[in-house]
Amino acid sequence: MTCGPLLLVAALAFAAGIVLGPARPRTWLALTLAGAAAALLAAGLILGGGGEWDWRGGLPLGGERPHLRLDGLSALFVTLLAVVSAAGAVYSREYWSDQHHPDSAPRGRRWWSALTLSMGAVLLSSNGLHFLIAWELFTVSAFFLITLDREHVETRKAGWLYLAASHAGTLCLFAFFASLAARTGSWELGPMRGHAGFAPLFWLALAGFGVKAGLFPLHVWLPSAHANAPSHVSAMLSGVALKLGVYGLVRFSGWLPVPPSAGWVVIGLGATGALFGIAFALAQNDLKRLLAYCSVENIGVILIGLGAALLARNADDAVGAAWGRLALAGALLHVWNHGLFKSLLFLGAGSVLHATGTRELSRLGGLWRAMPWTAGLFALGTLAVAGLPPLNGFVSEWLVYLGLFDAVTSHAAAAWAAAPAAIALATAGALALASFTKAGAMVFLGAPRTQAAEHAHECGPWMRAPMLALAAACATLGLAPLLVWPAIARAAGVWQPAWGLAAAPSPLSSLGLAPVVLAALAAAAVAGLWRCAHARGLRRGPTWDCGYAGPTARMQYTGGSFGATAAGWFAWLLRPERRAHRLRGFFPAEASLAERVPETVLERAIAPAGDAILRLSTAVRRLQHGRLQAYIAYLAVGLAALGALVLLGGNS
Amino acid sequence: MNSSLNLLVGLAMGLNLLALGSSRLPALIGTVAAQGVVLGVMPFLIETHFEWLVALVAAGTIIGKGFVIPALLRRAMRAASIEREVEPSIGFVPSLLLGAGGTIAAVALARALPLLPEHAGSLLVPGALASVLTGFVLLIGRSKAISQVCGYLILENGIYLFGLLLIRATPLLVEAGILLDLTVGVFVLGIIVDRIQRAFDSLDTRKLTVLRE
Amino acid sequence: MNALLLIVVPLAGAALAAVWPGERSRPWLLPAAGAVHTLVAFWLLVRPPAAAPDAWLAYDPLARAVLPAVSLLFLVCAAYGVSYLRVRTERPSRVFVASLLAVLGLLSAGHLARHLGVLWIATEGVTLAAVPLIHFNGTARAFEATWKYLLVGGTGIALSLFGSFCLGYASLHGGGAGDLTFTALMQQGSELSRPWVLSAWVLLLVGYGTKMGLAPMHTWKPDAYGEAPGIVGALLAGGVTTVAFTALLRVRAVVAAAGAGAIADRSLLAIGLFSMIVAALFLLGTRDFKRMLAYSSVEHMGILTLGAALGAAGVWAALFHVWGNSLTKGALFLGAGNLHRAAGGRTMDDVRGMAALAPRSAALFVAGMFAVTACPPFGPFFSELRVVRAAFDTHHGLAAAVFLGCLLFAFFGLTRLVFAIVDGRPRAAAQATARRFPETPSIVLPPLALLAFSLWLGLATPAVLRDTWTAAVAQLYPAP
Amino acid sequence: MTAFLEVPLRLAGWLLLAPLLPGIINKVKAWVAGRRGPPVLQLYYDLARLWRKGVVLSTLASPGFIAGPAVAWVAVASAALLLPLGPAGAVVSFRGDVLLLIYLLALARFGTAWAALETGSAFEGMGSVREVSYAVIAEAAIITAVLALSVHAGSITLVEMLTPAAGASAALLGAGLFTVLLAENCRVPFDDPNTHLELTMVHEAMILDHSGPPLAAILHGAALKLFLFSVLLVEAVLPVDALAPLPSTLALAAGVLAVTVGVGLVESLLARVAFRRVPLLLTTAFLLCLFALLVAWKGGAA
Repeated sequence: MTCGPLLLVAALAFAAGIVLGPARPRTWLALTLAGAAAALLAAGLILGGGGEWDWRGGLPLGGERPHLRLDGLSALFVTLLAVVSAAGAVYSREYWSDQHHPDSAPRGRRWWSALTLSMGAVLLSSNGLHFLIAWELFTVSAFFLITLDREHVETRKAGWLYLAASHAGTLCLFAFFASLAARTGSWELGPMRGHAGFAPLFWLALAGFGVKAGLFPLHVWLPSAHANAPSHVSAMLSGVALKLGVYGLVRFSGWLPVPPSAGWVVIGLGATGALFGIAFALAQNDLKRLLAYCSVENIGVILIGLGAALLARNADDAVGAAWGRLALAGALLHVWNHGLFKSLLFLGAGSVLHATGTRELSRLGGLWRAMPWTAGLFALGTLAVAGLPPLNGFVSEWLVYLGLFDAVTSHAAAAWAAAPAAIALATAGALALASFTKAGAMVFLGAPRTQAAEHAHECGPWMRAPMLALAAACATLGLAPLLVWPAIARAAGVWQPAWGLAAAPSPLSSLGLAPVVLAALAAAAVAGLWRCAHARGLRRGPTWDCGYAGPTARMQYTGGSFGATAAGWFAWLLRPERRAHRLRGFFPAEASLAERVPETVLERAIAPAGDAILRLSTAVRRLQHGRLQAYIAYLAVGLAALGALVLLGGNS
Repeated sequence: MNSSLNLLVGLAMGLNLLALGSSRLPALIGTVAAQGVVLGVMPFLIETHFEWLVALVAAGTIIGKGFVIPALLRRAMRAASIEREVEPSIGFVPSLLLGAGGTIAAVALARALPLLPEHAGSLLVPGALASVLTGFVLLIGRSKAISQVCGYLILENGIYLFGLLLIRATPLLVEAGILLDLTVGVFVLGIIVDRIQRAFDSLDTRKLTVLRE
Repeated sequence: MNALLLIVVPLAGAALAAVWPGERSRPWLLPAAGAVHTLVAFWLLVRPPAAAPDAWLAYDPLARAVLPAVSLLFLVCAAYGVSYLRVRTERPSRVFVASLLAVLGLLSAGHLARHLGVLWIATEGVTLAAVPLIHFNGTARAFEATWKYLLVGGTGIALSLFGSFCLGYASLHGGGAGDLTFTALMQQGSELSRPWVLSAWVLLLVGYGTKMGLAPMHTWKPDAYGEAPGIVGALLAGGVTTVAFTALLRVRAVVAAAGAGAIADRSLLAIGLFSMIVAALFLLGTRDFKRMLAYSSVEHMGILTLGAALGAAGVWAALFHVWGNSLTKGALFLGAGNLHRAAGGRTMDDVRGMAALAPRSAALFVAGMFAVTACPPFGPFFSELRVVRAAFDTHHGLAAAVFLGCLLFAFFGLTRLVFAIVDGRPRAAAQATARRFPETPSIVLPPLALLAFSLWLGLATPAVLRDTWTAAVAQLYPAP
Repeated sequence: MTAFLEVPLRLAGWLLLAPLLPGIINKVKAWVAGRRGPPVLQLYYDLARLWRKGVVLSTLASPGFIAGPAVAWVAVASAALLLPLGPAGAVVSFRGDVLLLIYLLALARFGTAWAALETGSAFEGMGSVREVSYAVIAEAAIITAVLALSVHAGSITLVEMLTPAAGASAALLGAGLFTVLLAENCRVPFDDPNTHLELTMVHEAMILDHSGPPLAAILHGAALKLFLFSVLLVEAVLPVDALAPLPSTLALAAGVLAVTVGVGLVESLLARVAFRRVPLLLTTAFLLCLFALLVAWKGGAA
């Protein structure tokens, strides 16, 4: 079929982008769009027409003949990659323009192409060695994109943390692929469910891919990286890069056998991740950090679905197949949905940052007047991320719910995992609603809290267009989920062949027009109420606020106090640090209250361990004190030790 | 002849202890030189009938270890005009005890290693081990460059002692190469010592601790 | 064409350099001799000469598997050396050029040596010939470094001689006629007296391990690499160490033939992992980027040793890694030399913002850093991945875990230090120095070439190299 | 054909009956307090008046200020349509409709909270924070209750879930859902609908700045929500359609009336709890639903 040429075109376009990008912005943009379109088309062919594209190269690369494979599962992710990459490329033209960033913008274009290309290679390559190569290239190019702006120490620190964490993950993958190759005798990848002996390898994969996916306890790098990266990069990272971690988990849990406990562990990790991630999000004061933590939550949602599917696969009966398929479909659909609305939100945050120069909720406010487009689109993204009908977030979460509920009602053993997961999912959903009411309201509603917010300006067409496109995609997926069902089913079929064939599950088809109707009714009601209000005569006046005479912008409710109530229930986890300078005496001087929510896992768990190792290193380095006699003594000691090892070790 | 050879080996071992105990550089150098001469004589005792090659080795050893190198060391010492105390970082008594213990351990250890009939009862192996240990003790326990060079020489002597076991079997090339390398090595050591003296106007390697973590 | 040219040509060049009158033209002897050497090495790699089994010097598969890498490294370093010596006119180049060529000649001899004694003589010769190179700068620090290098190295070399004697006596005791060629020793096999073989193995492992710079015998390395010019560091790290490594491989084969292979592998595994752990701990804390390279070299020696302990597949990976390490480390050393000159400093406390001062060298250094930390698609990635796979093949899962952990911490240390000196705002004083040493192509291209070689080695490993490595493994693991 | 007729009829029923409930509650409170109290139809009069009034819009408010109430009202109304009515069953019914219902209520909450935050008033901020925060635990309780129902009925379609009585777990479930009802509709002890201290308001605080038709929409939506919850509670606990159509309808009506009166009694006998105690109360409701779930699980397993 024609997938090959299309993918070749895409690859060439992005490769050319690497070369031409720095010098020729327009050509680069055209190339990126063309490449994305070609990749999208190829993926569409697979998802629509079924089948898979499989290609083996002639000349070996690194000692292995290339083996590319585009099947339903990888096509699903390729689609997302193409869309977000194109959107980010268009966005960056204005957001990270050459006149504002003369030195880093060209670099940024080059690395953007490299990132897209390597991500595509990860998704296509079906050879362990090449998978690792593409994976590491993707990691490194993402690092250089995060640290495009090397001026700020914060950014550099965030970049290093990302690089370090990713490398830890990559080394787990070294072990994973190496031991897989040691067992199969070749680097070739593919379905090998038969070998029950491979099951333990799943844990290595979980660790390796989990770091990249931002799995809850391994997410430590995520918030700072996503917050400090340029916003179009954050969109790419959060929208696609995390999903590659998910891809790895789905791909290899589909190809390899998994231990029986895998499903329980994954669903448990997902549930805790969803709950804790969003709890952290609610407590943030930095808009982009909030979005980043919300990504942790959504990854949790996806993992809940995957975990349920794994449990169903192990249960291995017809009933299990039914609900497992629903959960898996929900997870896969959520991969798309989260990719779309999170990119939308990050781009929106980017245009806020671009307009006001700050990400702090406590410095924003009232932006809707200055930037109505951004406000509207961000609000739409807010609805979607909160999982509210009639937008796409709801559909996928709903499918996951269905899977969990069916698991419970079918009285399967998995119910003991499914019921708590469902409760956690609901709680996380409510928390997400709270967090994004906070985010949207603090940024766009009320009165501007600072000069910067007051003099904000709407973003230009280059930044608006991609946001519009993403919003349209969110709306489409939300209103007509049936359109994409075949694609999802096909992907699910790749993961578990028996599950793919069936038609759309009855609920989805019967949900049918409900979202459309709902949207129509809502629109009608809004219009009606609007017209009626105008008909009755509409007067503008200052906020009444129970007749308070002189309200100022600083009297508004702040993000901190907004989060305080619900986040307070998680204080045992968040450990907020507050430095209060209270009012004292009759004529008090100024008072202050500074609050900060640390990245608990990083600062309470990992940092101490790191310090311990550094102390050890300092102790060891003291041995290199420059005294020659001691050096020769070391030599003698080494001689003695080896002698003991060899002569007394015995013959084994 | 084995007995007389053993006598010499014992003498060399005694010289080891002497080196460990000597508190002044000239004495130390003298001891090393004496040991070199003793080692040089040994080949004649091993080879019953006269052979040119062996004679050459022996002569080379005597000249090199016995005279050239000690001369170099003395020259370095004079050039650096350093005081003659050895300044041990491991005291003399501990060093002596270490050396003695080492010697005993060497004898014990040598029993574990099988020997060819013609070498049975020879003290060469324990002697070699003892000298190597002594060399290590000097290298670790003395702070002055020259005394360390002496320690290194005693180490080499130990290895040479062991080499005598092979002198008949192994081709000359090895021996010659070794001899050459030893002399060159120590020669370069001498030069270095000379340079160090110019750089630091002292031969105290305790001062050589700039390079460190 | 005769393999002995590999030894003769450089030594002749050394002699010529010693008497060459022209101070300006002398450095050109380096690339000249290097080119001839590389030509011969690769020509004979493609068209291997027939070697008599009892020859003392022969270009056998193991030599072919390693020596061309050293030769390539030397050629590039020589090209770099010409421009380097041009900026260092205050130091006389006679001794430098001569001993550099002598080192090359003796290195080749060491690689070609199939006789215990010859091998030892060559190694000792390299040790001595490198002395003038290390104190080329003539500073007090250089003298100190040289002194430590010589005394620690000398002790090590003495022990390896002791070990060689023990092995010799083992063969004598086993009824051997005193023929110390490795072929003969391996043929003797289990007749070798076990106690002597084992003690020989310990002594040789420590002795040649000192030359390789395995912990805890690595103490001379940071000083020597730190004080020597970058080009010398490159040759020490990428060339001298390989002789000691191949020596260990040859000896291990003999020990294995004597039936103590398991013990040998166990000790190799132990010392390899120990070196990696020590190196990782040092890398986490060191603040000097030239010493950092030394510790990184200790780490990679540990990787080689580990590979050697992991059976045939492991040795294959180790030979692969010798190439990757030599080329990549060479690039890093040359780049570090550029940065050192341009910044006028060596620690992250007084070097900052090299990306602004010396952009090309800084970029090279970062790229080399990624390459040396096993980031694809450079050579080391492939070889280290193969080491991991070999570990799993031989059911050394724990060793693989420790290995990967050390790689991780080494990565932390390297990235921390490298980005600290590359990023940030450069000092005013440094800007003046940087202007004095502009980034001419002649100092940027050689490291770039080395990186390119490393890339090419990783992505498209030539079949002839693979075959040679396989042949070398076959030579070390003869089919029973 | 019948559907086209049935939908408007039901909708009309829901919309027209809803404002009755607050009136009844107030009447009950008045009786208990020994006052005559406002007429039962008071809310109808209020709505009619508000509908005719003009709108005062804060200068800070965006169109969302008016869109929010509209969306909320639509969400609640369509949620009501999903709910089956005893023997009559539901007009729209599909697997998982119960989840859609829950999320529609969440959408309504979002609409009102968003609209409240439009004005930048601290009071309304407080109100919306409390609304969305308490909903977190309430949501957990509701989903647990739904789990209990679905386990018991072995289905996740409202019609099938609600028709059989919840059996053994009915009492627990009833108690839990009643508490959630009080919380979700901002009744005592969670909130005092007719307090006069803004600092202690939840729902009332959110609508301080609303006026005219939008306020009417909000008030009517609130009444509708209360109605919806009481019907849900009754159907979840009582075996209403085990009976013949007429009696079951009567039973349903009686049940709703009882719930309303119950709310009224609670409001007149209890005082509003301190805000920091609210989570405790809600958690209790959650635990009640959880026990109900466990009981249902055991019952189903047996």
